[in-house]
Amino acid sequence: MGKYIVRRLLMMIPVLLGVTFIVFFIMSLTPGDPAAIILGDQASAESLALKRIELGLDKPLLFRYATYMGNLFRGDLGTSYRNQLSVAEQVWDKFPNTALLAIAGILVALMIGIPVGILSAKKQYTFMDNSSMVLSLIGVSMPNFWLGLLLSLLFALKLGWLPSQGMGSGFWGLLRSLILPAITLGTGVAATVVRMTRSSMLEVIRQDYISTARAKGITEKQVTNKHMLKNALIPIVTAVGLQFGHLLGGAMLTETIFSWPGLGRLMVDSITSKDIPMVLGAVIFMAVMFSFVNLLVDILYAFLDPRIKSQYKGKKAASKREVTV
Amino acid sequence: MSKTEELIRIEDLTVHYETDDGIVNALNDVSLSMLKGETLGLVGETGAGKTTLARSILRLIPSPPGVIKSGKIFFEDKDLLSLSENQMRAIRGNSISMIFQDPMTSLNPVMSVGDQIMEVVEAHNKNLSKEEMEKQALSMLEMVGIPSSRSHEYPHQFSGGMKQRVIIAIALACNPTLLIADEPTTALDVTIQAQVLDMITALKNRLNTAMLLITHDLGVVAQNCDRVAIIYAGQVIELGTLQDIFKRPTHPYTKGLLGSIPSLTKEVKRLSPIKGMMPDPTDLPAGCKFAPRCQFATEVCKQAVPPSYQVSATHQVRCILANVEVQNG
Amino acid sequence: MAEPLLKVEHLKKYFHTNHGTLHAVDDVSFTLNKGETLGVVGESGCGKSTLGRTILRLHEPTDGKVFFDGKEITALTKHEMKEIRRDMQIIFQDPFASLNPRMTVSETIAESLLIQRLYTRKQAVQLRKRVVELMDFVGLSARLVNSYPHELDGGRRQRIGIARTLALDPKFIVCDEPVSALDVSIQAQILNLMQDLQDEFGLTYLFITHDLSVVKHLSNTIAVMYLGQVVEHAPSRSLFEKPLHPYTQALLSAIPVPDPDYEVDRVLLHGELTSPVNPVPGCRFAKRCPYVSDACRKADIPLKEVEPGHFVACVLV
Amino acid sequence: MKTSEVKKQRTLASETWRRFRKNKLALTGMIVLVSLVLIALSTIVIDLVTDNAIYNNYVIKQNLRLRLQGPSKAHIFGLDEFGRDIFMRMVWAVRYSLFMGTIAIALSTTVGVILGSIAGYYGKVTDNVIMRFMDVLLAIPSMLLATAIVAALGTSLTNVLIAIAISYVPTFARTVRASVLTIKDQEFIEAARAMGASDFRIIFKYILPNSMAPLIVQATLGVAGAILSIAGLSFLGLGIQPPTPEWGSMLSSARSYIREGWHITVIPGLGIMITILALNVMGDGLRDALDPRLKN
Amino acid sequence: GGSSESSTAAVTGYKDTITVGQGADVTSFDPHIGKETPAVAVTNHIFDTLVDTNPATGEVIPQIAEKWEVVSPTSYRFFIRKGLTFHNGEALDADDVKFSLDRAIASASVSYIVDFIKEVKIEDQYTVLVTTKAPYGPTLRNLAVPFAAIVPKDYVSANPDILKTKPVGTGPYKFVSWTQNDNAKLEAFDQYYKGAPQTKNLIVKVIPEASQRTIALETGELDIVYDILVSDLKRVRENKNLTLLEAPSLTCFYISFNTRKAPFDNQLVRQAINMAIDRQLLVDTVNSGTGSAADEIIAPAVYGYYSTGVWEYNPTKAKAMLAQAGYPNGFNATLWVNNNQSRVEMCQAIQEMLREIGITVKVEVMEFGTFISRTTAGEHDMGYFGWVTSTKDADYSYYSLEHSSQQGAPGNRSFIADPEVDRLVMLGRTSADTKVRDAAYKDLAIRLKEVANNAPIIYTAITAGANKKTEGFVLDPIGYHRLETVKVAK
Ligand SMILES: Nc1ncnc2c1ncn2[C@@H]1O[C@H](COP(=O)(O)OP(=O)(O)OP(=O)(O)O)[C@@H](O)[C@H]1O
Ligand SMILES: Nc1ncnc2c1ncn2[C@@H]1O[C@H](COP(=O)(O)OP(=O)(O)OP(=O)(O)O)[C@@H](O)[C@H]1O
Ligand SMILES: [Mg+2]
Ligand SMILES: [Mg+2]
Repeated sequence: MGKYIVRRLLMMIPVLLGVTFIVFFIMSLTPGDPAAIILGDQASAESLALKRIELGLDKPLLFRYATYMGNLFRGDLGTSYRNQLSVAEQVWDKFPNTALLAIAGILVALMIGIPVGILSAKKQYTFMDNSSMVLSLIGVSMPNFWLGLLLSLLFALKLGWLPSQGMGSGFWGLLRSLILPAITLGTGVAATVVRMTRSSMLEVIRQDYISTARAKGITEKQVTNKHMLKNALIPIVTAVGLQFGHLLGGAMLTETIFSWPGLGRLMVDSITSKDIPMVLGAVIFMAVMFSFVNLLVDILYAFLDPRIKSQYKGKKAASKREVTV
Repeated sequence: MSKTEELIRIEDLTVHYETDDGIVNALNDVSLSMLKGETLGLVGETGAGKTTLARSILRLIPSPPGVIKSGKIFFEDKDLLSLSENQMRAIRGNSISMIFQDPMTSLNPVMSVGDQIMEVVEAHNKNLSKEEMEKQALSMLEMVGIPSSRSHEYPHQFSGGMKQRVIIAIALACNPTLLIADEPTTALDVTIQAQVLDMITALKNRLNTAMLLITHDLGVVAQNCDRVAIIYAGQVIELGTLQDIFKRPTHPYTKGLLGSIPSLTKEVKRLSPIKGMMPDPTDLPAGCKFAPRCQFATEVCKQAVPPSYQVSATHQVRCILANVEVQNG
Repeated sequence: MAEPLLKVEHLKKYFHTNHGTLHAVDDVSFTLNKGETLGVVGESGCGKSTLGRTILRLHEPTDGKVFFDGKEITALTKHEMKEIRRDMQIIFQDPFASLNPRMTVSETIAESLLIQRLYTRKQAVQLRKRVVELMDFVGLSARLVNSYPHELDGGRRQRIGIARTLALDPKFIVCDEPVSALDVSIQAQILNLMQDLQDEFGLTYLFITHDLSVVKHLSNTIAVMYLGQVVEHAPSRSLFEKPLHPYTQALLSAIPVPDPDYEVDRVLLHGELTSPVNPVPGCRFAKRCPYVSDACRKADIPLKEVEPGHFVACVLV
Repeated sequence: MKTSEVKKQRTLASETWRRFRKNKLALTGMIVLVSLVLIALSTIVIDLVTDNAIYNNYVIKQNLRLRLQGPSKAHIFGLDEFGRDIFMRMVWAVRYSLFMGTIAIALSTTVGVILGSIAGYYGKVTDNVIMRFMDVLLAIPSMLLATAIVAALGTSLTNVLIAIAISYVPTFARTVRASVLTIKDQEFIEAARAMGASDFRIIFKYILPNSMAPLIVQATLGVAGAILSIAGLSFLGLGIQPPTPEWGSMLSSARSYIREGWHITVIPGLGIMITILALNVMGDGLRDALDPRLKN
Repeated sequence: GGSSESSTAAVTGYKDTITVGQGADVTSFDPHIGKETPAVAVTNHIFDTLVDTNPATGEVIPQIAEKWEVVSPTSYRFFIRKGLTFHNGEALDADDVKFSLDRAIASASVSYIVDFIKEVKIEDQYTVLVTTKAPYGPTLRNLAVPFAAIVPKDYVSANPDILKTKPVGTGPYKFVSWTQNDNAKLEAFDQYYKGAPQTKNLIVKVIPEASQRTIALETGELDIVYDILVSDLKRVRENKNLTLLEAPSLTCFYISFNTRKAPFDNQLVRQAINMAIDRQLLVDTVNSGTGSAADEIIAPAVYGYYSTGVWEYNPTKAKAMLAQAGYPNGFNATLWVNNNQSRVEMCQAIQEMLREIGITVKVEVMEFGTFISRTTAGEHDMGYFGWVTSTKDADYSYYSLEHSSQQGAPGNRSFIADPEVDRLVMLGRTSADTKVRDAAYKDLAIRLKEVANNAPIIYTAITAGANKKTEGFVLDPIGYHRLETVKVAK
């Protein structure tokens, strides 16, 4: 397992190189002049020129990329164009907030998604099934910024139950301020989880080992919990892992609506202000996190699925599939 | 057939699957009974309704789409079809247990084999202590020839034959009086099949368990059963002892089956197969289900389902030719 | 009239896997005469299919030579190989997986003719005529031309597979368990069909199966494989009357015979077939063999001709 | 017997359609979509015939003095923040919302299919290079990637399309690759190779047609996702440019008036939701209809 | 000034914290770098400048300099208030003043505000002499701009980057903490020379979504909100718990025609467009009745404003003028704007008005950086700009926007090069005599209306919403505020 993790970590390197290059390249395509962005529209020509030299913008693209990568390997993500602060620090500063929001969103999604998914699979083609499928479809179909606006109108303004924006302090304050953004973020994912759970459960329900379990004379509850759910969970974990990775970066809209001081907003701000070092730093960080979450999911997998665990352990089991993959 | 020895009696069982493509008539008025300790072979081709019959006994028909339309299943003087779900659960795995066709998929891949055996022990022996349960599970494992030290391993760590042994251990863990084995060796190689069948027979004799052995391999039946039922399109068309079926096959379908198998013992230049194929179970012919393929079929066959004729004390045949034979003989 | 059509010399096919080198076919040699049938039997995973595919160069052999009609096909270029494929064909086990589900019966059969440029798209009328003719050969009713495989039963699907193969008028066909997925009554129909075709076109079969009764019924000679190697190779009658290799003996004794009065002394084997990854030298069967001795574990045991045409690889004989 | 003979003549497409039709929800979704396509086409025709007269006088025509007026008999969906008729704008917007999503997905499907099938079929180094590149794209959250691309290339219809298309390529490449991998080892591929078929023929005649099912489903759901992404970009101010009516930008520009009149945000929001809902139910229905495992 | 001893924060009945909401975060706490309004809105409280302007009257008043004298048209002497200390305890003297101004001049971000200065000379510990490169009318007003902040020399010399994150000044509030993208926290500086601020804590929160800011104000999460969304003005105005504060701003929004490109090189076309825009309608509708129609590119609150009268709205006449100019069927053109919702909305409305006279305008929205650099390069047909006369002196805008030497990046994006305009701009710029300047700016206004290189659209109002319980809050047209006199009842 240790070896596997090391191999996966090594495999991240080319991916990250690719990510940096692509983002670097895309950002350099932007016609705007970073100097002008930093100094604003009332700056003089000389100061603009000076700023450009200071930023190294007079050098060719590849040279700048090489310099950047050189610094990166020394752990230096550079300083932001906009506020001239260390990128790494800012990213580290914002990341926990986004992670918190993403985790809360995923929790919401799981808490709604899994029970509803199970119920609708077990009661396939009933009213319950149809209505939860329709509801979950509505969930995925709703633009989430729209949902966010409607939620804060209702719960913050009309009812005054929850804060409309920002991140509260103290445990309860934080929790209260987390609810609306987490629901906004979680709804779309919940719908995906419902659908995932349902189809994965339906898949499992058809399996022979479920019949075997029933033939043992154990209760239906035991069949569901011990046999169906544990097996159905495996594909759900992948889906959720992937979603989580995307939530980390995809929380941009939610963070904007609820003034949540996270990485997503930092990135939108940086992209629109062409703060290249900031965007690069944040994206690299995101990509690392994304790969990391995927790795975690794979490890979690091994705990859920002993077949995979023994693969990592390098035991025999020369299945045909393993050979071709 | 003395009543005292009768273990299970199925009467006029009819099962349908109500699918989008129409109603699948999987079982049509099947009647069958088994004695304590005997092995009954149930033989038929794909789709004949073997699995459906087996599952009906345990009331494990996937529903929807499966529906038990009518019939009765008497087991130890109770009609299984009228029991509550709780009462039924007490019977499953306890007095009636079942082995499914494919050992590769019949075990839960994420649960250790020991736990899977434990589970059935636990379900039916609530008064035992944890240790006792574990002991019983391990002894079951040893009984099917797997060292108990491997009880914490997972199904994928076992070969096909060993998985089937584990499944047998689960099935026999509570000393059932009836074991239903649905093609227990079809997925295995012949040498392994021999091992597994040998073991099942030995254990079954030791525990005095009756067995319903489902298969499509007449060889397996000939080597392992006391009596045979041939099922075609959801109907038992011939029922008898081994000698009845193999030496005196009466139904044209049974004859055709025996003629289709290349023989190891005799030199046969050409096989004599049955022509045509199984009818569509959503669209069964009105009369004898085999009539469209039968070389002896007459207009009478196509009109009404022939009744079962008692050819001898042990031998029943659902064919009007048998009636002729009975009258002649 | 024994004219060799196929000659296989020291054929090897190794797969490289994460766990080591898998010797799927390990040094197999034999000769097959025109118009005859060689049955290949063995347990699941012993390398039967791989042997058949390597002979057809669907897998590139790791080592060894295959001569077909006097030509060394293992040395042919891709283009030359395409030519010769017309003469060497294959029928697969799974009648569903071996048909393209998106092609109708006639498309499937015509496909081989189009690929080999025996007809062009413009000759639609002739092509169709030929397709119907082939369908008739294999006993498929002409009204099924536009059916899709999923609408047909297993027996008919297998007939399509045979028709597709016959379309090219091959001399040699590898039959990879063509009947094991079928019910006995259908199986008998197909076996009869294959016999008829062999008689009519003088086909040569390499017939792969794990069903010994089928192999006995069809084959002139039989090769018994165990973990990538041929352990016994003999004329059909000779093998069944006097099996020499302990594995063959066990195999034969394990077959359930549909006769309640038939009695045999079961040779029950212990353990199961393992995977042929990095095999140790010596007899591959040594682990399960009731007669194993030290001699078995020293080096690979070569095939010995004990009687004319009867080869066996065992230290005991 | 008669009926089963009729059944035999069914093509795969009609078989699918037969199953699909049974799913009332999916059918409704399809009807909604077909109506939307018809609406889009008819507005295009109207524009061509009237030389944009309707467009100029009803769709983009402002009436600032009546801005934000609620629904009435004359304007059933009310007027927007420039006093434009929301109903007309909704109708004229269909083509952008629907077709942009479709075009973007068509683009990424094409590229994804090519990359995925090459990677899956040839395997080894080719596979590795292509899939690592996809991993790179996948490691950047798609919304972020799209935002960066639009920010870089500038906000225009084409750039938004390109951005969305690029961000969806990895999904399709992966889907196609996965199904190619499962199909490529099947015996009918081997049969084709035994007949001497070329790689090209095998990919296009055997592998791709058989991987269509997951692809079609993925594409349907992809269009839905793309419409949402376009709306999201519009929300960040990077979407379609005014005064072109497009639901996403209507919604995002209306969001500051969310409390002035419900109609102005709710209607475009519902428009998006219903379209996506229709696409999703249809995608689900297609999945069920195409999934061979659900076949009895 | 308030009572020097006791801090009113202790007075019961008032909250000890004011919470303010704004749309963007502080870019930098270094006053010589962070010059965007959201940054200044915070740093403004931390730093003082030599002089200040009265938010209500616009007149220049003392701050760090308790008085000053104009020695000559090019030199000013400032007398520094004695006994001032920075938040870290350092005493403020002439050294710090010279250091700060020199630092501002050297800063790429803000030098344009102070680069008229030739030299800052220390005359004694509490006197500095500022000499300018040329006679420069707006000198005092420029020195009142927060970018000319006075920072502690020793503290900053030790670490030139320190102010970015740990600002120390002499202002009424001390820096406490900053959570990026979330909030900045300040605490009252008890030794402030005017006495400690009324409220102990000041928190400035960042809420980018404008409608959410209003909601937060309504729910009481915020006490003061800057820049109320135009569409929310009515709501705030009508809410009995809130006060809406409005004042004319120093900002003018205008369209710049690229006079280098046809057909905008044609004065008649430019005038026609000016005439086709119904400015009052825009104010009444798109702007929800706030602000007013513009006639100049500087706002009435700016020194040097002369009203030439808003362009008459007359589409028929405009159409005729177009025909006269040779475009009877109109033409196609683009109007560029950066991605700011209210600017885009304004452009959309204008787009429609121009369509009425046959000009098909394509509104292209671009990200700010792109917008600036492409308009700087003169790639646009028309651009929609906003300009704040942050010195409250006409020169600041006229020189940058109208002088031929300032084409492109400095601000002249209509690329006008009119000798008469140039002459009048320089006259106003180099004279310290208000009468001369007044006359020059009047003539300039008249000339500019004729040239019509720009189409002034509206003067925005500066708005803020405050809780009714907020006392002492005065709106400053400049857009950023000092809240030291503000307190909020419980
Ligand atoms: N879940 C189901 N839904 C619909 N039809 C079913 C279902 N299960 C079985 N059937 C149909 O019922 C008939 C009997 O099936 P059954 O599985 O009992 O046959 P079998 O004799 O066990 O066949 P096999 O040898 O293939 O296992 C078949 O036509 C089959 O297609
Ligand atoms: N493409 C491949 N890559 C790696 N290993 C393979 C491949 N094909 C087959 N093998 C392995 O080679 C061995 C022989 O396989 P093969 O399919 O030839 O067996 P078989 O005798 O045909 O078995 P069966 O009766 O199950 O069809 C097996 O262990 C199999 O896992
Ligand atoms: Mg079955
Ligand atoms: Mg095989």
